[in-house]
Amino acid sequence: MSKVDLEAVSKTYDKVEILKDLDISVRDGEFLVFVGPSGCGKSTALRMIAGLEELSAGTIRIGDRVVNNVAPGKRNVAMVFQSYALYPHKTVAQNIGYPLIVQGLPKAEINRQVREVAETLELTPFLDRRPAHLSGGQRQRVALGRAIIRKPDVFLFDEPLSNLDADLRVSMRAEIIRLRERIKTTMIYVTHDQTEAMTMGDRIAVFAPLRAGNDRNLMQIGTPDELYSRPANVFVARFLGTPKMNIVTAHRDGQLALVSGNAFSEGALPDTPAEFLLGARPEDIRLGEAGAPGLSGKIALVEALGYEHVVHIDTDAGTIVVRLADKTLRPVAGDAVSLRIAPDLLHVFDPISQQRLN
Amino acid sequence: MSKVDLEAVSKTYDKVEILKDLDISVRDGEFLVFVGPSGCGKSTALRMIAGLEELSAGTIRIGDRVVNNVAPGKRNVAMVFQSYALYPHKTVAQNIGYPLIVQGLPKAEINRQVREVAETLELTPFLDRRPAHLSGGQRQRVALGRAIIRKPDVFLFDEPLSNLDADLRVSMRAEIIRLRERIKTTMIYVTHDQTEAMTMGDRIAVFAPLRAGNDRNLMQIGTPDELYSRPANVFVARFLGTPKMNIVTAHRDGQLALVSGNAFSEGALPDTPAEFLLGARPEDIRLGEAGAPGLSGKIALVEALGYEHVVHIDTDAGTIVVRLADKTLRPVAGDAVSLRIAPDLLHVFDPISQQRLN
Amino acid sequence: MATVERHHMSIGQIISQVWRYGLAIFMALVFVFPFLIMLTTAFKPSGEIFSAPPEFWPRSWTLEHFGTAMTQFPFWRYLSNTLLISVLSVVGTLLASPLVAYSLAKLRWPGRNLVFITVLATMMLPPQVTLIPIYMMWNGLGATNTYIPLIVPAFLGTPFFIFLIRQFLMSIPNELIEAAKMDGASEWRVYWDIVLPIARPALVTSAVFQFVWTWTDFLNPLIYINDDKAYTLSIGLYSFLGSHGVQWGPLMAACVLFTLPAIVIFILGQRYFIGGVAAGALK
Amino acid sequence: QTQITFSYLWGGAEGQALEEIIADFNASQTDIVVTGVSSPDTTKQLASMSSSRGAFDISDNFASNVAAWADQGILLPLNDLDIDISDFPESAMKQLVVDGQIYSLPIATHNFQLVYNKKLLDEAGVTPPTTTAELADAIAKLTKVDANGNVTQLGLGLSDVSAGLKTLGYAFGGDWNRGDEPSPTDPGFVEGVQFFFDNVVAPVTPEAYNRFIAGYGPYMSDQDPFVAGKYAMIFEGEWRSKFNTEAGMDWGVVPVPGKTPELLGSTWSDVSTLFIPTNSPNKEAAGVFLKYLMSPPAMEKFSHVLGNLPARLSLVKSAAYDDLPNFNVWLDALNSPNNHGLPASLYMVEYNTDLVSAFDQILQGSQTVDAALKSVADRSASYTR
Amino acid sequence: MSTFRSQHSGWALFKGLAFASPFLIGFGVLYAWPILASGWYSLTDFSLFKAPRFVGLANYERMLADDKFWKSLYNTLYFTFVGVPVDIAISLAGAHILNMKLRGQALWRALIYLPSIVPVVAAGFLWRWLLNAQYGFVNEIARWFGLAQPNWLADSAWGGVSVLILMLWTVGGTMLIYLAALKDVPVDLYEAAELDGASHWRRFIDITWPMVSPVTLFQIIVLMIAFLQVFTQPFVLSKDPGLTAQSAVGPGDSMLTYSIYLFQNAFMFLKMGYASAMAWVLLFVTLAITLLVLWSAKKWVFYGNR
Ligand SMILES: Nc1ncnc2c1ncn2[C@@H]1O[C@H](COP(=O)(O)OP(=O)(O)OP(=O)(O)O)[C@@H](O)[C@H]1O
Ligand SMILES: Nc1ncnc2c1ncn2[C@@H]1O[C@H](COP(=O)(O)OP(=O)(O)OP(=O)(O)O)[C@@H](O)[C@H]1O
Ligand SMILES: [Mg+2]
Ligand SMILES: [Mg+2]
Repeated sequence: MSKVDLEAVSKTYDKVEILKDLDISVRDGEFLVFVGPSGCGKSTALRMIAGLEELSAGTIRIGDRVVNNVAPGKRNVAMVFQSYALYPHKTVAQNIGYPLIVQGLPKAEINRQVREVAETLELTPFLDRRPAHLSGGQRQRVALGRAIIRKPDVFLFDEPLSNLDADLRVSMRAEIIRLRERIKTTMIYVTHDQTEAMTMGDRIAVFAPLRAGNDRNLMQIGTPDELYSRPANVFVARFLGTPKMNIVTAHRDGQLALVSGNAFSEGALPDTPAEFLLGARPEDIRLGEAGAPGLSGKIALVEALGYEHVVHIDTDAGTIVVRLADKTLRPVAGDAVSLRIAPDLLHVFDPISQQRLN
Repeated sequence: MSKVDLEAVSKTYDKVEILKDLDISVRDGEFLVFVGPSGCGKSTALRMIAGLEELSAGTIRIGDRVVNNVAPGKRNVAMVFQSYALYPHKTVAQNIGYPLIVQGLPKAEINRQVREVAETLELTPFLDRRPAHLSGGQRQRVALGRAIIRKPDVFLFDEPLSNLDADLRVSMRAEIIRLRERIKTTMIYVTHDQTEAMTMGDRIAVFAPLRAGNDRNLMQIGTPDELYSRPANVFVARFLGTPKMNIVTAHRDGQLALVSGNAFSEGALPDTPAEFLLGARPEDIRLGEAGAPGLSGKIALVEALGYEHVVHIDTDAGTIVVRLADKTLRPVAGDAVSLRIAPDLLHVFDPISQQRLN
Repeated sequence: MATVERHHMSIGQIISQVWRYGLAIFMALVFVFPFLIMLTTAFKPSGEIFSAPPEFWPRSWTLEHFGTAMTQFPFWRYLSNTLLISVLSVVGTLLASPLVAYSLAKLRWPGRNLVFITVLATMMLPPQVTLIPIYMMWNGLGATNTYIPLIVPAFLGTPFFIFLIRQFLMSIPNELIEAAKMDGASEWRVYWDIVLPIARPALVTSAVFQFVWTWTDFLNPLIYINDDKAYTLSIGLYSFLGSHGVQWGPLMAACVLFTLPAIVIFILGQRYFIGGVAAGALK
Repeated sequence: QTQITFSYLWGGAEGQALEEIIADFNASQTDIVVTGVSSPDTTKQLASMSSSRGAFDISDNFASNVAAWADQGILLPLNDLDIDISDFPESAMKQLVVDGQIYSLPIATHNFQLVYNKKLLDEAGVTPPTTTAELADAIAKLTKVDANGNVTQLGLGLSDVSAGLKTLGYAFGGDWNRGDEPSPTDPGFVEGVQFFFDNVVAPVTPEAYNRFIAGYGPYMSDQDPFVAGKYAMIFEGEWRSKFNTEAGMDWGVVPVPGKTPELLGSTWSDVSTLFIPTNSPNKEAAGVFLKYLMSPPAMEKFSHVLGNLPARLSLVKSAAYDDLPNFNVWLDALNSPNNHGLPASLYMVEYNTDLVSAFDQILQGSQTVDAALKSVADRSASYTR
Repeated sequence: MSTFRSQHSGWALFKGLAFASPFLIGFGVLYAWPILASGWYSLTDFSLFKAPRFVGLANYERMLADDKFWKSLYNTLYFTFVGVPVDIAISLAGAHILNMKLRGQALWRALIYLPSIVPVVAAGFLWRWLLNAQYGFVNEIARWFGLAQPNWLADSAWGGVSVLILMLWTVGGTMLIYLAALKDVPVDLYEAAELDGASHWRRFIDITWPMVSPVTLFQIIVLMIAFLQVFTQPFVLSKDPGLTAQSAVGPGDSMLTYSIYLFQNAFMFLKMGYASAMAWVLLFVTLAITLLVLWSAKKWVFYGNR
């Protein structure tokens, strides 16, 4: 159980910068999630903490020790890989016990600990099987077991659930949450699934790839709630939430936000520049009858999911997506509608820097 | 453009029955979705229609012709495979044109048709590329193009989107819907993604594996709305919708449904036996304060997804999951609550046969 | 701090770099050194070849041995003979082996497993067992002292290549074949249009193998070819030694000339070849 | 015109000489055109004769194969050619006739005598030996070993181990095919082989002996060990005369020393023979050409260019060989009773192979002379007779 | 899965047979018939030129007493049992070297493979030259390092070693196959083990060796067959250049392999019957060793799906 600090960490592969000036402090016992689109360097950052990649610059500290030059085996961190990385020719017991075998613990002691871990993970009946004869969820648990048995200071997870099917993913997610409640160790968890990020993390760090414009990868770090309700920039705003947040260019006209010349907001606006990017979450937009005040549009497509409808509406400002949770409403493609939103639900971003203004 | 009829179709592999007594009539021009858990025989059924698997028993008719013994190439059906099955050594143009090349059409004619198809699928700039140099979505479109160009009577799709990432899946889904609107051919679409099934199909056929108890695979066939609002049995009820429908054992007490001794329904019940399985969709359950009438429970876990909360509530009847679309509610784990539901939203199932009763 | 560390890392990197390349160069040298000797000996004047202790680098270079080799030994004729046999064998291999492999990998028919096991079994059969009867057979057909015994077997499918190509074909998704069938292609068309082009790495590997094997084959030409005009390079080289005593210079020059075409083929095919060798072995 | 092929085992300079003779023949008449082919591998020669239509019409070999091949029916009987064989040495002809049928004709003969390096003998004050005792003495004086035990000069060498040791066997009154049977344990023969081991190999140790041998340059090349002065003496065939002279050596030759004076000049006589395979496509034309090669002028020219002994006794006195120094020592041996030709027998190839293996074991020091030759005797029981 | 249509199961059979026909013919002509024929010849007294004469098991009986037969069998087994493990060990070590981060992979691989494409005849001559006790480079290099300078080609203790060296010069092929196998071992297995603190050696024993074991099995069988049949290498290496006279097959017949002796019997001594019997014995020896290896494989070969 340790804190982990990344200070100005950078990584360059073959002259291509992948990570730049990454500053993250993971608190002792915290569950931090790295999330971001594919290729943005999440795994790279995690692997640098594990010691599997060298740093190009910067410092990584685990507890109070600078570990830049410490071999992976000596950092006392455990990692669960996306592929589980189980030793296919070893039994479950040997897989779980491997870290202890390497340490040269006596056999009896290893057996005892393996049984204990297997017990908590409900793997006891499978101890003599090979990984090939396990289901996906069981393999996942073996990988967890191998990590747990070492009693590491830090747990690292690299998309541990992405190889599982939807149902299993949900139940293994719960399993990790339970595990986490039991052993209060620092955990860093990489995923690109926003549901996982939102539901599991104490805090979330949103990564973006380094492209023209981004001078660093870390877009925002904070609790799930902070990120969803007050995204720091357009990237984070659009990254979290399905359907995505609608972003349109708006003009300020007194207290109203005008979109394509129509008043979109219902009341007093916060401080904004004359022109800005307006963000509206699909569930925040209210659908009114045609002709009512607001942005007018026509329903292009209705996706009925049973418990909700996702309505795609063509407007002069482009397609706006609205989520209707009320099952009793039955919007019909082709209908004309008007759209409005409460001003306190608006997100305002700078059109140039794309940073949040309100 | 043809109807497709499966009559008492069965399939046995190595003495294991996979499909039994499958009766499905696909109407002319209909978009029918096969959905079901992995391994339940969806692909097998589709491949029998394509002629890629033999029937063990039964008859398949395309239009009015029995095709049991017709070679795949002669059925005039086109299929889009999960892996796309693009010819890796041929260019996009050659891939799309291959069915015509095999037919021995003149070169000029093939070129004309390929251009036309490529145009509608926006593939024109890539005609000379090889599949390896295309993105996932582009490959998907090439596979569509190769199917379209034959002007087949029936289109078959076997999980065509499951290899794409989430964003692309959404946009390709829209693409297939648009395609479907343009060419009104009969289509049969296999998926295990319920969102796809719900949003794309005119009708949905829900498959289940043959296990002890199920004497056939087809659990229900109907429009998405029918299936969601009036599932014919527990299997269908739990298969569609996330989170899943809550199913608890209930007793009839006059007009009330008692769950663990508490009145769960708010008003007059439909006809039910004394003991039955009660189904309640997460979004239909209403959360009241502790002590209010209803099933009492304690919040075990709150998954905050930003736009909604999924609340897991421990009750005497097991965990009940409730979806709260109202963002302003902030349920907190540990709170005591009571649960009720409107009787017209209830689903009633026979505890033995698991069939719908109301 | 950061820069210090970067510097520190790169010293470690340099050391590991030196170690890695040092090892690799050492190993490569062990393999290539004899070959270099062959080259330098071929270019050394006769007088220098025998020196004790031996010297690696020629003091003066000469092309004389190549001249001797090419004139005293009908190099061009042997070269074209060997080329003819090798090319025809390659053609035979490419025609026959993939056909059989396709049948064993992608067609479903009763007896297919039995045939596959037979292919595996024949791979293990020592050629000595069949050497004599096959010799008798060709002899009976009057085919000794012709290239027929050297070429025809390739046209009947070589078990090793059947195995290698079959393993490769197993990795081609059935869906590709099914897609082509749905597009209306016949079995032959599927094979020709889809399977063969995709199997190119396996085919190139087989072709390179077959070429090099035929090119360097010794025992078969030794047994079957009697007429010195019909000799292949390896037999020519062997008898060159017999008829000219050991003239190391010309001999090494002849060896160089003999080896070059195989190397060229290898370089041309190596992209596919290396992968293909492994593919055959791994499955 | 008939095209015939003459496939010969010679190559290099000898091959070129043969081509001259072929050219002479082709110029001498118009009916037949002979093409020469140099094909030095005897196995292939044999394989070729097994096919239904042969690759050549006439070829050469050593006499040892004749009996076996005749027995297999692959040699054309040559009695019909009507060649007068009275001029051929009896020691040669007895190797070529099976059951009264001539299967092959001698084109050249060979025997082995003691060739020595004059300079080295003079330096050591040794006179060429005439008895085996003197030979032993000479070997001892002419063998030099350096401080590390490495041999720097060997008193007596063998360029062809098999021929050399067989010759020594005869010199001790032995025979390795006594009574027309394999006799590897014949006492004289064993004694001869033992002599070599005791006097040449054992004193320097087999290890040093073999190390020295391995350092030889190639036989009859610029680095030939005899020319290079590594041997003082060797048992050598008549072809040495030409080679040594061309190499500019100061050399001499004496008959092989004998254990007793009667055994002086004991040698094994080998014959180069010409034959027509039964599968020859043009047997008649081949016969004509064979007859031409057998004619005294052709044979004289042939043996002279090759530096070989002729196979006609009438040529022994020919002045044509005068330009080959010391050649007469070998020529004279043609008429010697100690010149041993072997009868045609079926087992010769296999027997020779076994003898070679046994000699090799002996020189390696891994088997005693008795044991090695005894094992050959054991194997010889299974030879085809 | 299936490209097979039952309504034409006769058609499927026909198609299968038609595509497989080259091999079916080849099997009949080049394998089945010759095997039977050689079985028959092995029971006869037979030269190339005359009709076979039935002699029962005489040829097999003769083998028992034929010390050269035993010598050649011994030499061949010696080459096999020393050569195969050494070949495997060198290949694995070399594959590890090539598997390190090196630029120009294609070049390294080509260099390693180069000896395998040098025709064996040329390689044999080349190595005769290199192993020459006096003018050869091998002893010269040994001299630099103060090592023993054996009399490679003329000392019966070293003749076999010389053949092994020539054969091991071409381990490049095996090495490349191992290299491909190494590249197929998932990197994250090594990473996981590294995180668990496993040393390089442990990672080799616990991950590499089991993961490449199927390849090892394949290699052992292929190499074993090649070693049991070795002909050209010793044939060329033992040919004493410059002497047309016959010589032993290597010093003290140390390079006399089974195949060479078989060849001598068949084509030099014209004992085709005896040679055929030898061929059959080789077939059984190969079979026995292969089965032994396959049987042992159950204990040490690991397949990912089991
Ligand atoms: N060994 C390497 N050599 C060169 N580039 C690399 C290497 N490993 C990763 N990269 C590059 O670094 C970038 C970041 O990779 P990383 O695996 O960290 O992404 P990620 O955020 O984990 O993505 P994903 O969600 O797909 O796993 C990618 O563009 C990748 O191509
Ligand atoms: N060729 C075959 N031989 C034997 N069993 C097979 C074969 N093909 C499929 N099966 C079995 O038939 C069952 C149904 O397979 P099918 O592929 O139709 O399922 P599916 O519903 O498409 O599943 P998924 O969603 O995973 O694609 C599975 O249990 C599978 O194991
Ligand atoms: Mg990653
Ligand atoms: Mg499927």
